[in-house]
Amino acid sequence: MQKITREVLIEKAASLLNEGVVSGVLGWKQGEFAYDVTPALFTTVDELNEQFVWGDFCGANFSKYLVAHTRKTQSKVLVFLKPCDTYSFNQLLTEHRFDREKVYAVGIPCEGMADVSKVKAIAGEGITAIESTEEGLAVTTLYNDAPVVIAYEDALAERCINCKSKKHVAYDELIGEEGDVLESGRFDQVAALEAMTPDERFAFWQKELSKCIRCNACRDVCPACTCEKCVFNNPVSGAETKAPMGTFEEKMFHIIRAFHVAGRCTDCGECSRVCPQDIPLHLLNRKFIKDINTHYGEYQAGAEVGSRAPLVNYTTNDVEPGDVFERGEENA
Amino acid sequence: MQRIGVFVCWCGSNIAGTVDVQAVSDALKNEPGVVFSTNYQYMCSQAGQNMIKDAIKEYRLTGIVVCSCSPRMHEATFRKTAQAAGLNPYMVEIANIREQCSWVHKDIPTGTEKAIILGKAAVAKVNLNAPLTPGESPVTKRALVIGGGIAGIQTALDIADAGFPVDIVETKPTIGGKMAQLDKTFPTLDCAACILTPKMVDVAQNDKIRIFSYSEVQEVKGFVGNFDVKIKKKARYVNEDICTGCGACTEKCPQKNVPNEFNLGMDNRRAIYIPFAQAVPKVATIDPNACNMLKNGKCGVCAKVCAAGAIDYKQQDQIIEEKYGAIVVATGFNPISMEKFDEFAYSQSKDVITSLEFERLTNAAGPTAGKLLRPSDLEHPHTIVFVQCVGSRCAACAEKGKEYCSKICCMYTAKHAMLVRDKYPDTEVYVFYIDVRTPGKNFDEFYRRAVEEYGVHYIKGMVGKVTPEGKKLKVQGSDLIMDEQVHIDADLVVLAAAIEPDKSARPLATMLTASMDTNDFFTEAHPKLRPVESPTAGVFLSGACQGPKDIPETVSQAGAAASKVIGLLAKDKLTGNPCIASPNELMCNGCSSCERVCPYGAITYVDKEFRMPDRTTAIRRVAQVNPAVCQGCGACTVACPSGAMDLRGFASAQIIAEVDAICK
Amino acid sequence: MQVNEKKPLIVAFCCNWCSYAGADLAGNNRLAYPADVKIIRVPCSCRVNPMFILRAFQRGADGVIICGCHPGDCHYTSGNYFTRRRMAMLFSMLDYLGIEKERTRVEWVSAAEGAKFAATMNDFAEKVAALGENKRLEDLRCKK
Amino acid sequence: MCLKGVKRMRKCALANLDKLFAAIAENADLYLPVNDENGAASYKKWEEGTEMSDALNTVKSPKDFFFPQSEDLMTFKTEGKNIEITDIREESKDFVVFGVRACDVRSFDILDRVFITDPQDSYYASKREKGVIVSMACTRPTETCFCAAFGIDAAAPKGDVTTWKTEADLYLQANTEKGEKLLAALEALTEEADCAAVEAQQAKTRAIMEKLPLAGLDTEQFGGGKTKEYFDAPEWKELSQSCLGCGTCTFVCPTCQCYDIKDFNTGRGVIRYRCWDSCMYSEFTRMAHGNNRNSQLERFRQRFMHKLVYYPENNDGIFGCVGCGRCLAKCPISMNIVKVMKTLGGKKDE
Repeated sequence: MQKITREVLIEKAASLLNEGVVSGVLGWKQGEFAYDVTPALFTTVDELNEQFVWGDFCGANFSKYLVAHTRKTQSKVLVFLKPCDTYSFNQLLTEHRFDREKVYAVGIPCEGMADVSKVKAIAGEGITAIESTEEGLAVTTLYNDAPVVIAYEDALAERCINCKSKKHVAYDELIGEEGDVLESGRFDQVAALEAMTPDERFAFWQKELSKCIRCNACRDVCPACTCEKCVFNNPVSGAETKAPMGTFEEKMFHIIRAFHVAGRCTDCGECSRVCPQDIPLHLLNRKFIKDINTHYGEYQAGAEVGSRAPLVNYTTNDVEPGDVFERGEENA
Repeated sequence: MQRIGVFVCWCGSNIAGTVDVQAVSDALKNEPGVVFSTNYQYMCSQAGQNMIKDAIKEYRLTGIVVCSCSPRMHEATFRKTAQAAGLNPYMVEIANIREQCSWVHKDIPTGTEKAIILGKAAVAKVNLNAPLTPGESPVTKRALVIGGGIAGIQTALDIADAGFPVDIVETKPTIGGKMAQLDKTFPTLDCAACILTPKMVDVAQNDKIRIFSYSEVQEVKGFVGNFDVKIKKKARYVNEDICTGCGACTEKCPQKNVPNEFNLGMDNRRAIYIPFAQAVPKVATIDPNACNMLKNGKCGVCAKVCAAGAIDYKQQDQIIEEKYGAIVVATGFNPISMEKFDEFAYSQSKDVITSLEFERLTNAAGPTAGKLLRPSDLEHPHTIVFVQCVGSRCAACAEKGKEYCSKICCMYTAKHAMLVRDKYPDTEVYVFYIDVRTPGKNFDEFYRRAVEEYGVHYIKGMVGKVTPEGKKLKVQGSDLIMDEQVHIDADLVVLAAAIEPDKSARPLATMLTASMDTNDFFTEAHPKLRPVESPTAGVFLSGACQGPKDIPETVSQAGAAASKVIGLLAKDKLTGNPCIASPNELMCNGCSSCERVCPYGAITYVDKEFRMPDRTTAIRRVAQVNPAVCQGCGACTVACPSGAMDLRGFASAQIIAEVDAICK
Repeated sequence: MQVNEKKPLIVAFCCNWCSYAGADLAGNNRLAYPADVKIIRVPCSCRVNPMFILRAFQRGADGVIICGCHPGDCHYTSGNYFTRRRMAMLFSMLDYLGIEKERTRVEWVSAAEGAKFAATMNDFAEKVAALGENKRLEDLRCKK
Repeated sequence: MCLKGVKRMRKCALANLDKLFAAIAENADLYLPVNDENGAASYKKWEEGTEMSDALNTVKSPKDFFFPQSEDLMTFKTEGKNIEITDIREESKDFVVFGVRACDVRSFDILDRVFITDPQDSYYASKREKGVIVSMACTRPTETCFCAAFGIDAAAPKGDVTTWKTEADLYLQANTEKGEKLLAALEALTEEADCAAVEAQQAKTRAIMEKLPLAGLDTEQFGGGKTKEYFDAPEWKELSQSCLGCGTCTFVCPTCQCYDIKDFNTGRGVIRYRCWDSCMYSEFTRMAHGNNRNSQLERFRQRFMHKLVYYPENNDGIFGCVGCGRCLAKCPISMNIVKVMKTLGGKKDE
């Protein structure tokens, strides 16, 4: 359950709008159901009062929207950033992807976001209302007489269970209290896969990646994927495809995508959140992050603006590619 | 669609012995784009080359593939052949069917099959080749030398000697650098001033050389042959053109207690000063932090005593903009700070000094007028301990010292020890060392003289602690050969402090986009074969900015750098390699990934207005490659996530075509 | 006897300055290695895009090896340092996906190491042959 | 008889379901929804031991069986100056798709009008001929369901055979000749039944349908002839502003039918194939002159205008949406056709 209320955020946004500091507010807009929330640009206080929401389903990371948005306007936009969003924000700044002068960033604390699929799996079909209570999410459905109460820890998204940081690494203003960088078990699943035999790993990924429908949602939501033109859309790149034509191209797409964001991925987890087939895409990105941390020293993309991503960097005594395998085996 | 000619060479029996050349030329005839295919005994012979030229004309070929020996052997030959027949030389590809086929495979079917595949790959590539033209850029015939120490001085003199104008930028009020502070020089023991100051005068009198002293480089733009540099000439509050260097002002200035940098703070100078007698330019400089007139408008003595009327309290910093064809970095070195080495009591006792301070103590122009007196009480020291490798070769103490060997300390310590024993035979001298490294002409002989003739006590081992006690310094060390603890009551302890690059080097490297190693020494273009060039074209390295060096080595490197500069400036135009990176601006994200992997600093960014796919316009940051600087390695093409960066001559599509042809 | 057995196909990306010259030296010295190895010349090992490697596997390669100058000896000073990081990461990822790690290799071969080039190719070809056909990164359409 | 135009109702005890499946699988490939370990359902080929999912619907629609995401059309091979063209379509066996929900059943009507009307798409048509659709009535519709808005009765799906799963039995009823044939082959495993249990279930389902949050969704405002009214509506800007331009909605949609034809050079020849395309993609229908819909607003508008206006205009007023709710559940930013309908339609009330 979020500690900061919707009203506090509206008040902040309204005052900045009224003062003319910003001309718009990037925030979450209530949808049809209790859990569906759409990123939206609010330009008036009335809109904010009517439709702005802040709660346990506001997972969307707005950082990427700033790329297109700051190009369109000369005035400032207010953006609400959860701690994990601030890493994407910084990484985009490092890569000169938007004009910092046009953004007023308000950091807001986050207690973790609910995973809609988990809620649906527990509460069942026909969700008509969800209320945040002390005990957890009280879910009213068409098929249950009384609301089903789901404890927050049971509803929490994987990326939030393994939250890497409650600390905001960028903001103009912070609402609420600043948190800390956390120790998380986010690499445990990667380690578990590494410990498998190659055959098991192959079977695992074959099963997962064959579900891919190449909708590109993972790419299109990814704050690291802001290419003006993606290689997979570019007929001259030699990699353009529109459909997963067989098992090779499923892998090709995901390997290259993970490689292109390697060292730049902040592990925000949006890719896995939006995947319609629930492929654990974060396990690909985290493999690179884990490898980078192991072999080139701890590196958190977006922790600071201007840091040099590990794959555009080197030391003269880096590990040899062949030795990476061997170390992997020792760990296994 | 290309019209490709294929020429399969027999190389006598070198190729034809293991490859069925007829089968190869027949097989390649049917490849897409191929309109002509033949084979011949020696393609590189005059007859073979004529065959190619004739075919280019007769079949209106737009590209050719030569299946022959390694491109490292005859690519240039066949490119010239093509050019002679009116074909762009970069429309030639070589399939290496000798070194990488006929010579390493035994039987004809295998060799033939592989030769055909290599030929197909070359044809696939040529299908995507585009004519390339090397870019040309003019050369500004003037060099900039950054740093006016012995390295910069020598480089400037050599360049000027070849007839090219040179500017020296020096941050201090005078040129001369560290060498000007030294007393004697090893291994010949001639006095530093005696050999340096004539060179300084040469510089001052050379009409090809301009000296910007008390100045620093503020901005560098451009590229090899065409650098635009902004130099900030700091206000010295004295008109350089008028000042005669008579020194009247420096005698009358009432502000007497300013620590004298030239003597490392061991004595004082005035607020208006000339660093030393032989300074070049010999003009006074007012220290704005010490001058009462500048600080609160009270005084003005120097202006009153200056007969020439050179004092100008209103002088402002001045920005000089100049174009250069080449830049030489000669920013030199400094001893590292001894503050963190508590064990040697440097901060606790005035009688623990660095070797450079020792140089000043023994120098006739130094604070003691050359008499060896210890700083605390100006008494003659009878026991001196020299400690080597303070902060050098110090892998375990990286936070305060350096991992590398500072290279010069063994020799100058031997020199100091010898000089002390020579002048003051009553003084006992001890040297603690890890190793004595003396590889240089007459160096080891020099060191042995110190031990054998002058009786310097060399102790292999490190000093653990120096404790000031009364008038003495208790030195506690270990003798590794005798395997015992050593205790010495010393009067003076001299620390051979590690040397490090000057602090100005790092920001300068950023300005120059020249690479540095982790110790902030400039990196050479190739450690063995291009030791005086930076990977950034047009930037050259002279002296200790590249690594620790003694004077002979510095001077020879300075000359080498000068000769490289002269070679560059002698050209009217630079012709580039056309196989360079080129970005597609429409796809470029401006993310800086390419810039970060470019070893040459060839990539810069500009903000440009673009019409976006949705018909709006947007200002986007996009990469630009300087064709005069790019060397065509291709690192950027892989760093670029969008594939906007491609490499001419080795384009992604070309390599993919080769892969496809091979894997068919 | 083994006539019908498919021979392994190996793509070797060699940098122009060291490894390609090393391969030439192997040729000069007549040091044999399997004809299954096909070399593609690139200016520097850092020109090799992961996409080229995957493309080779897609099209039927059974092994891909990248050869460059020894670290510290790069003609372009730092190119192979980037290669080393990129390939360490890429190959580790392929291994993570269950693709046999013996199918990929990075080897530093100088212009003077003709013997090393031949020995490396012999060894690599042998290891790849032992694995058999590349099934895990193949594109069946390319076999039609 | 309980359902209009239907001859007879049969039933099969749930305990015998496996036998029923086995019997179907004897003559045809049988596909049915199966849960994965996360509880997400997708169609899988039945084999001994396969358990049918109880999920309301599959993540991807059964559209794939007739119009797969990618489909090889032909190959070209060149030999010198000769070119050889081969039709390489895979001739499918007879197959049965089991458990298709009412919304998805309707989607085939919509696809048929595109692919089977002249000029006929022979790839699609041949699969339609080979495939038998066995539908299943819904019992637990969920909040994202709005099939009723398009006149679909979730309790009485169409298809070649309709089935109802009650606590103890599976009720089956044939609607077409193909369906009759299938049921006839299953005669031994089923028995004659009355409609009481089915009717009770239908009443219950229909009562729930009325309580669904999207129950009152109004389609009156849309349909053919409304192009001018909506095309330049200012609301598109706000509706499309957060759209990522991904293809999720399109690819989970049972009625989206756009495809691209592409060539793949295998090195030995060229395979010409077609694959789904999405009007949400920036590269969609890119031509020599560029794209004809350059902004995401235009692309977004196209998708919804097509479903709500263009398709009905050309197809007797039938909407191009079946209300399955997949896009509502899967859109990464939770923007969907319902929000579009409410926003555009809603302004009329004001």
